[in-house]
Amino acid sequence: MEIPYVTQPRRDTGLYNAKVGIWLFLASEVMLFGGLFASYIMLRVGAPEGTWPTDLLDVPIGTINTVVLILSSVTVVLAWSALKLKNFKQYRRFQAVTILCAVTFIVIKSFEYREKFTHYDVVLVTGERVDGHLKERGEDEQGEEYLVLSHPVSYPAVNGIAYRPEAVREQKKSGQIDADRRIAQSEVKSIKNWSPAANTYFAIYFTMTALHALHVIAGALVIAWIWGPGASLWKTDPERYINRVEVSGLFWHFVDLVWIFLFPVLYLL
Amino acid sequence: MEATQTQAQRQSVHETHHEQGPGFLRQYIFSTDHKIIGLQYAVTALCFLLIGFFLMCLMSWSKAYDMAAVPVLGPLLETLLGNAAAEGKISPDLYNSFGAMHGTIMVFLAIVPMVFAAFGNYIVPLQIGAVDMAFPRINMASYQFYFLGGVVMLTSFFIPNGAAQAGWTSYSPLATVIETDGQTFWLIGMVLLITSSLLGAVNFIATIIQLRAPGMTWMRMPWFVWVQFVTAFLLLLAFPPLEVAALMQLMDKLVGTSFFLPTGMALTSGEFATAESAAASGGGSALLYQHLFWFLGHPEVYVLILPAMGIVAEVISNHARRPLWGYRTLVYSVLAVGFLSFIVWAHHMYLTGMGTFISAFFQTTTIIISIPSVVILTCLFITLWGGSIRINTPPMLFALAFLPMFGIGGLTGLPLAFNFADLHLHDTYYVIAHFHYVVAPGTIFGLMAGIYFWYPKVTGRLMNDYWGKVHFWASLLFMNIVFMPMFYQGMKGMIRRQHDGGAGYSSARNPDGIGGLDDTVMEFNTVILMGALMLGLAQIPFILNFFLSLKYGEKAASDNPWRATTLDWQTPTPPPHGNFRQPPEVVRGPYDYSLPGAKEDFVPQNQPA
Amino acid sequence: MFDSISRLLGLPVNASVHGKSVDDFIIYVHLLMGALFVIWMIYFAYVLWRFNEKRHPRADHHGVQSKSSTYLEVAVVVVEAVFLIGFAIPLWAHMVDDVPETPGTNRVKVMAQQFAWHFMYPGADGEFGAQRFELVSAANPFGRDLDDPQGQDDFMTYNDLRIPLGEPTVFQVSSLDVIHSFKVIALRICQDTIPGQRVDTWCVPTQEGRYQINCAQLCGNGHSAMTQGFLTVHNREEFDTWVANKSAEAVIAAGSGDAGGFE
Amino acid sequence: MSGHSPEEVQLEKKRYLTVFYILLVGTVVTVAAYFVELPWQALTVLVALIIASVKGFFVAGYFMHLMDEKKLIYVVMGFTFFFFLGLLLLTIWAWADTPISSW
Ligand code: HEA
Ligand code: HEA
Ligand code: CUA
Ligand SMILES: [Cu+2]
Repeated sequence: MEIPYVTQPRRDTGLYNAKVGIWLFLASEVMLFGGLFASYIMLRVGAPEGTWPTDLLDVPIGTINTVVLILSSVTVVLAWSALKLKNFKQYRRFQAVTILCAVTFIVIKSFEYREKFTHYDVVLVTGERVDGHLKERGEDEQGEEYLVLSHPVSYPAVNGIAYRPEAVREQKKSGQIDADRRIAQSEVKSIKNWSPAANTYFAIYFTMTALHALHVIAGALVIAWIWGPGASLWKTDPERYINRVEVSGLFWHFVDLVWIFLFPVLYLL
Repeated sequence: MEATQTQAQRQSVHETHHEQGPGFLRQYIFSTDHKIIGLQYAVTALCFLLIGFFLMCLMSWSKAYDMAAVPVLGPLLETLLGNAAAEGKISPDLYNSFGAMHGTIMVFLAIVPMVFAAFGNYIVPLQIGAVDMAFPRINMASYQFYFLGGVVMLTSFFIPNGAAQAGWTSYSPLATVIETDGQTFWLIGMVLLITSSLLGAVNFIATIIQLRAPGMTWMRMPWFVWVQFVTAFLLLLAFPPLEVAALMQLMDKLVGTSFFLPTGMALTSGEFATAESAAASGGGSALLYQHLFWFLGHPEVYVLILPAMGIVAEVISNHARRPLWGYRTLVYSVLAVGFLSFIVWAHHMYLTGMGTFISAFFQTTTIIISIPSVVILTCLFITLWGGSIRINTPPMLFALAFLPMFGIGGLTGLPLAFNFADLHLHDTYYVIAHFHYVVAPGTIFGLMAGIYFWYPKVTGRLMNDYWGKVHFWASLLFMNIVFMPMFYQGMKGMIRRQHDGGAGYSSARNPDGIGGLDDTVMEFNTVILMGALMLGLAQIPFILNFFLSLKYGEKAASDNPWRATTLDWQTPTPPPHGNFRQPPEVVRGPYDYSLPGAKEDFVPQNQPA
Repeated sequence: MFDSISRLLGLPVNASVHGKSVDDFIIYVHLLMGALFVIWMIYFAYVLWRFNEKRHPRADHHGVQSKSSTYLEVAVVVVEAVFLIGFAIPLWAHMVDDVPETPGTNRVKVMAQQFAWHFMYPGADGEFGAQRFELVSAANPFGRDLDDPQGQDDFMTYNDLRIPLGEPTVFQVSSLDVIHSFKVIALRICQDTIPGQRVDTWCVPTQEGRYQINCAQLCGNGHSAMTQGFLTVHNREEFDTWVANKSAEAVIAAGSGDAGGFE
Repeated sequence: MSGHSPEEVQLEKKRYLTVFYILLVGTVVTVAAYFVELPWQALTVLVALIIASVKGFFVAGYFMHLMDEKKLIYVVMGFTFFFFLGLLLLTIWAWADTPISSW
């Protein structure tokens, strides 16, 4: 005996199995990301005054990625509509754009990660704090280690990172942003890069975005599989094929939806 | 009619043969058939139950005879676990590992897989008249994740510093700063188990929503199905926040973040010695972990109890030959329990320092949630009234004993629910006794009832009646000998998770201190140890019975030896692939026992009037 | 009768004012539980006897029609509501909202550490000096700022907590490392210690003597060995003398840059 | 949705594009609000979250077809959302109502 309602909706619920399944799965995903958002808020409101960093991420890049994901979301629905109209070619084209967008998103994201990992945050013995992109690291003639930071920002180390945005603004006004800065080992009190361990903000940023990126990758793989190797189903059981596209699409929209919240929360606030 | 049936039968036999084609591996290990998967779950979970029990015996030994070498097993422990069990003694580290792993194994690897995954997989599709689960391959994956999670958990015993040591609750910062990779294993294991549960939960819900046989309306579902439905929702929505907590704790342990390590924590030695990074970012929050954990933790305890209640309800209705009293009330009650269990969690955190309002809120919800439990139990009680009760069979004995045992456990939840009383009882053995009464003589009795009840459906043979009763009476006696003294110990203030069983706080050790634990409290540790060992012995008849009956058990007289009404009994024994000879068509409610005017004292759900 | 119930339940000696209400409350709740249990058991036994297969061979499809179970359930709800609104919530509010704050109140800082207790007293002047996280070290568990004049007479003790009889003392509980729980059974106080945060709890002792301090939260492999802490209740004169002596010693020690920690 | 006729699908295609433009505009507005520097931080937060919610509404409502979905799915997602709110708000409330202070 076959399992019923694999393609056709059940009368009283109006749904086919996989659609019930994906929505249930999404419900648990809501709780997963919901738990993370709740944690984010708790950590943020619980942080002592002036210690929660802001303005550390690259807003233009984040915006581009947002647009990329939105675009991919619309191509997914358009692809599905095309299938509904029995236009397989068009479906393929739209869905190819989707996959391309996914790849773009991940590539951009990994550059962004790299950028952060090579961004160094140095507290000097003088009590000054400097951070900037690591340009060069080495030993000078005396055998002393040094590093060179490009686009450095400097501000007083007391009171954590709260002064940074102000310092950036001042620098922009005074126009001396681009001077690289060379720091010798002897001047350094402590040094770390912008990795998850840098502070709780980066910790939650990396955790949330990495988990989201994993979802993007997983979703893209599924969509690609249906697009490529799985497409033979279109010939044998088109209804079921359309269902698969719809279900994977629902997941994809959810991933987009999460990003719509992640973007302002992490980049802008 | 006759002819079509035999034809259908032949066809289904044919199909079974067809399935056997791929061979043993395909059929028993990588099967997608819900019944095989249910059995896989059952056997694995029972093994874990036994492991959890052994761990507990060693802990009981440690509590009764602090730092004395474990008799018989001592050398074995030393070879297996190394330094932590030097000279065959149970060191505090080892005790803590055992405690954490006893809790984890019992909850996540034994009871939930048994009552939810095993019974649910086997019985639910049968009871709703489905051919299989909605997503058979996801079902298989769910078992595989579970198995893998179990392997990871067990492996952690044998790594250099041993398994996790921070309790089954794994509170940060302790769990983070303890120097063992066991915690990392624990976290990874948990992520796997959570994945398994999520897949299972999606599958269960989708199956119940979509695959009910024609005529099986919501209000005609056996109550057991309702219970599994609610349980699946609890797993689906409560587990993800724990997954979040596990990921964040994993980050703290491996990547060096400080989600749960607050500013001002000043470990003076070790890997996490100073929290400078924490200071710079505002640090983390230790209580956040507890919120995330208990957001799962509380629904989880209902995951443990609800399926057991469902089994008990089926058995009681069947053996009293009466419909469940107040079926609708039961359904609404279980829905209410499910809903409320999401908003009571902080009753585990009263003493972290809660203000008046928030604790009033959580006290109120906790008290409210006890009402539907009372209602459920009351309905089961009233079901008995006017019945024709067949008391003396193993499933019914276990089911009946469940009622007062759960009653004790549930009622002792009340003083804990009021935080003013919890002030004295929190983290004492009173809590241990409370929840063991619900999970051990409660849930374990429920699942025993289920095993004795459905055994003939699964195997076509009955388990031995006499040894079943021996098993029951001995278990009942020793369960109470083990757990009853713990109420007294807890009331006296004996704190949990002490490897010396409270000896350090005993008045024998500190004669001039007021409020030390008296000699009775300490002597009870020995009683508990003895009780636990006897409880273990009492399981031997069961284990033998379980395996020997496969071969030598009395053959069940028919497909429906208990003369039950639900669809699971209207299939061939054992049910073939695809379950039913003919697609069943449901025409009546689940419990038409002793219907006036009917020929028999039961009318199956698919039997037309 | 209360006493015998209390003994039956195994409640330990009580030596604080609010402890009496804790005990009474526990007893009331257990009376309710006992009553319910007995009612249910009697019913249960009766049913199993009366409706046994032998005595009642043919079951009745319809069963109970009366509403008495509903009345019982409603009764349970009412009693629980009374307990909740009448006792539990106001009593808890008294514990957490009425922490004495008048200037002269006795205060002690409690700092848990794997696996011992540190205590700090405000000394003769009744005021604590400044504290800073950055200064915390093994020798200075409270992060005392020795430059603060107000803190010069603060003194610390190790595993030795003393409070005066018959007046409220506020314990400001915290932890240096992991979560412990500060519990004194006979005084019916218990408070988890959360690192980086301070929570207050308080009590009024009614009996002189030496009490064991329990650590009620799993805190590592020394959890069960965290038993060296004792709390002593003195009468006022003894307590004052003790504080005066300790405080004087502390002033001298602070002058030489010794925070007074133990390790 | 499964029961859509070709005409409906054609119509929907247009709607998807409209939603797409709305989402783009939403993004632009959010980013603009960030650069504009509103008088209070709280306002920025509010604006950003409101816009995000609106965008979320459009994605869920139109791309995911929640605007005309079956009742069952509404029930499931409704409870889920409720429990998420419970987790969030109760945790925050517990944090706020805890007489805890820094040392
Ligand atoms: C299956 C598991 C299960 C169940 C069902 C319950 C049910 C309840 N629990 Fe329990 N609980 C746990 C498992 C469970 N608990 C665990 C595991 C812990 C500890 C975790 C840890 O810290 O490690 C715990 C801890 C715990 C605490 C925290 C204690 C502390 O740490 O200080 C509290 C506090 O409110 C509590 C309350 C309750 C309440 C009010 C109920 C109510 O739902 C109970 C309602 C039931 C009734 C009121 C009984 C009705 C009975 C009848 C109608 C029949 C009577 C019959 C006869 C007498 C014949 N529980
Ligand atoms: C579902 C959960 C569950 C179950 C069933 C049990 C069962 C038992 N538990 Fe456990 N326990 C916990 C969950 C559970 N426990 C938790 C969560 C903790 C807290 C941990 C922590 O502190 O973090 C705890 C802690 C705990 C402690 C306190 C330790 C401490 O604080 O220091 C003690 C002490 O006695 C104890 C004892 C027992 C006993 C005697 C049983 C007995 O009831 C066991 C009965 C079982 C058997 C007798 C085995 C039967 C076996 C079979 C039938 C196998 C058949 C096999 C085949 C057919 C293949 N448990
Ligand atoms: Cu400190 Cu337990
Ligand atoms: Cu609970």
